Amino acid sequence: MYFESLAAVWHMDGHGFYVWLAYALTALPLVLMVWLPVKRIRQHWRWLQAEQRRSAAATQPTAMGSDV
Amino acid sequence: MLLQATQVAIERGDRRLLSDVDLSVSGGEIWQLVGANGVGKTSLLRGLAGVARLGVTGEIRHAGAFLYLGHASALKSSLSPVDNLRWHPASDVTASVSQICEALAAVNLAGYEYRPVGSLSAGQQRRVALARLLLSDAPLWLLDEPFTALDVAGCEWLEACVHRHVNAGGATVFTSHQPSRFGPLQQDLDLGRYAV
Amino acid sequence: MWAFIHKLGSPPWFFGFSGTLVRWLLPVTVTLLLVGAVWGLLVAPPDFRQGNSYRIIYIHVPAAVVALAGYYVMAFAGAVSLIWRIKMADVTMRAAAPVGAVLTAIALVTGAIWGKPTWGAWWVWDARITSMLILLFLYLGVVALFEAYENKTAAARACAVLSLVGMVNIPIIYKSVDWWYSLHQPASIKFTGESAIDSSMLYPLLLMILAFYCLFALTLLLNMRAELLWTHRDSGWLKQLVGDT
Amino acid sequence: MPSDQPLLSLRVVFLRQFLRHGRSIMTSPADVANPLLFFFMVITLFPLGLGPDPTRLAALSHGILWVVALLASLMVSAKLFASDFEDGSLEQLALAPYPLAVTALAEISAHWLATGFLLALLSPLFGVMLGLPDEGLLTLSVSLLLGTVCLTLIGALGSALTVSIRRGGLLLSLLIIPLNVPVLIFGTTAVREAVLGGNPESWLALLGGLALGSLVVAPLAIGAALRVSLDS
Repeated sequence: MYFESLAAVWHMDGHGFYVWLAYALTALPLVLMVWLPVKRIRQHWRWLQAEQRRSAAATQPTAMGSDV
Repeated sequence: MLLQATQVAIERGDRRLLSDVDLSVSGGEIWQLVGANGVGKTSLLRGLAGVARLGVTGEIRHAGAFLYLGHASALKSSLSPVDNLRWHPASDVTASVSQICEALAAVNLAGYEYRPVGSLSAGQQRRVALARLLLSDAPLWLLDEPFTALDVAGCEWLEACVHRHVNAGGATVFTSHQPSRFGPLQQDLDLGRYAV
Repeated sequence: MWAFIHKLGSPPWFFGFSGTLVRWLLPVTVTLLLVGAVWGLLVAPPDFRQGNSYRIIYIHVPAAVVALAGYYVMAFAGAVSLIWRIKMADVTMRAAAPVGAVLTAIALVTGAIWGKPTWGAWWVWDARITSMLILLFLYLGVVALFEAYENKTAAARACAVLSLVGMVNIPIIYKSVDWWYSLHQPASIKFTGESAIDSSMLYPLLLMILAFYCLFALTLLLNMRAELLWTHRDSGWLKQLVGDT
Repeated sequence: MPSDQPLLSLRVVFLRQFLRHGRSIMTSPADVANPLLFFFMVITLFPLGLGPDPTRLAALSHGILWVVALLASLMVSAKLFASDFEDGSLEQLALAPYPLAVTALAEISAHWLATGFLLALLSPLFGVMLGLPDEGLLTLSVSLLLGTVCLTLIGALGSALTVSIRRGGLLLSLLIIPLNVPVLIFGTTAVREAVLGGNPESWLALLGGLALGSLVVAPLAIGAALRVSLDS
């Protein structure tokens, strides 16, 4: 640990604003870069599951109908 | 056998237009590709000619030279008909000026040999493009909508021209929105059957 | 090796393989990023000339390095797609372009922020920043070209041609920008000088570069999986996979 | 592909395509004059915008001249393959038993003669108008002669990639401008060195190398790009 106190970490001899701004502006797109495709994958997956349930529901009544 | 296409499928992007198209064209035959708008007549013809290669699967074999005339006339509007017809890279046509003038006279364009193509009417431009049929010795013609923009006399001339070509052992594959141009002489390839 | 590449080209196999890989890569990437950031921000000593502002290089340099490498990954996928016509290569190329563009943008923004305390201006036409700007244009060109084509198979081929030409051009661009800069501005403080960097500063930098490579791989795989799920929504293997869960 | 026909030699094919395209350019002199007129007009804007001070204009002239030349080439390259694509000539070229790279290069050569070459020849005139010192005039002309070869080839690649896209104009500049950066740097540096009494030869040699390199690489890429445009 180079810094002595939390305030020193924040201040960084006057460069704190720039350093923290740079890290913040990097963290945001990095999180988005991972989160957005994960969200897309989840959406597609749910769509596929719903599609399968729909097709199952469409075939079931006819199967029952043939039984009766 | 001038053209042999087996199990040809046409895709556009992720969408499949046609699949399992089989077509074999021999000398003396006239084939019309028929089907509703957007079924893929032009796409198939372009695929058969080899203009488009991406998304065309299956086997397409040509036994000899062919002449493809597309929907667009492939004419430079600033050049005269003679200059336009003098060099046709796709079929190695290097006709002499007298041959070109003869062909232009046959399509009823005598007197227009040295005017810029851009100043001619749509029908006249079409006839300049069709004059390529007379200058080529390719046995197979692939024509995309050749009758568009032609008047009655022009249509009759083209029909006679195709008849002559076929009687001499050539073959023609064409698209048209009008059914049965050549009556009993022609065979139809209904693309609706292959549509996906 | 060849069998492995061949297997990568098959979507069902790739989907399973990438799923396992992602599950490993995600915690590894997050750990590397956090450790590297803490080390670079808090543990490493300040630079004797630039003070603490140099700590920005722990994100700027990795982003710049991986953004450049990402272009080569994209162009390589483009070459594979053109030569062997493997669909997965198209998917890779398409997924790599936006990731690379974002990394380039990060390198540009952090570079600009670093410039303010160092040169007193938000934007200075420094050699590295200028090259990054041009790289960003190259990436945006590929992304925009892909979006402009309606036929996505054709779009992938056009982008492959463009990215290959870009790949040939990139070394020339970087070299010419370097010469241009050194001709016009005698060396002032450079971002990363040729001077030997102390190991106490170097190790966190190497760690962060590794972390960004992992991040690139992770986001690439995630984007590819999302793309595959959609384009193969009618395939049997995917339906079975969904049905099993 | 027609296989039983005798193939013409590629040189003959190149020459015919070159003459055909050249003749069609010559029939519309406005197309040739437009980039020159554009160059002339934009050059006029700089003294109006920066003030008439000759020393300041002279100091900026090499950069201005080169940037405007780049913009002029950008403007004309958008149209390079547009008419071929629309009127169906490109389909026929693609069906021809000759590589598209050769026929496309023939058209590009004719295009370059009518635009880049003329611009390079006339550039000393514009240089004088902006107060470029006399030592730089010859270098300006030579650098543009070599540089426009690259600019035209890269522009042709952009045109080939975007010709099938509606509203491809802005996209074209996005594709082309980053690729043109080295050409601009080498060209302006050569002229600057000539004015400052350095050695412009090495920079001109670099430009020549770029021109040769793009003559080898670009036609292949352009051929592939034109095929993609036909396929889409």
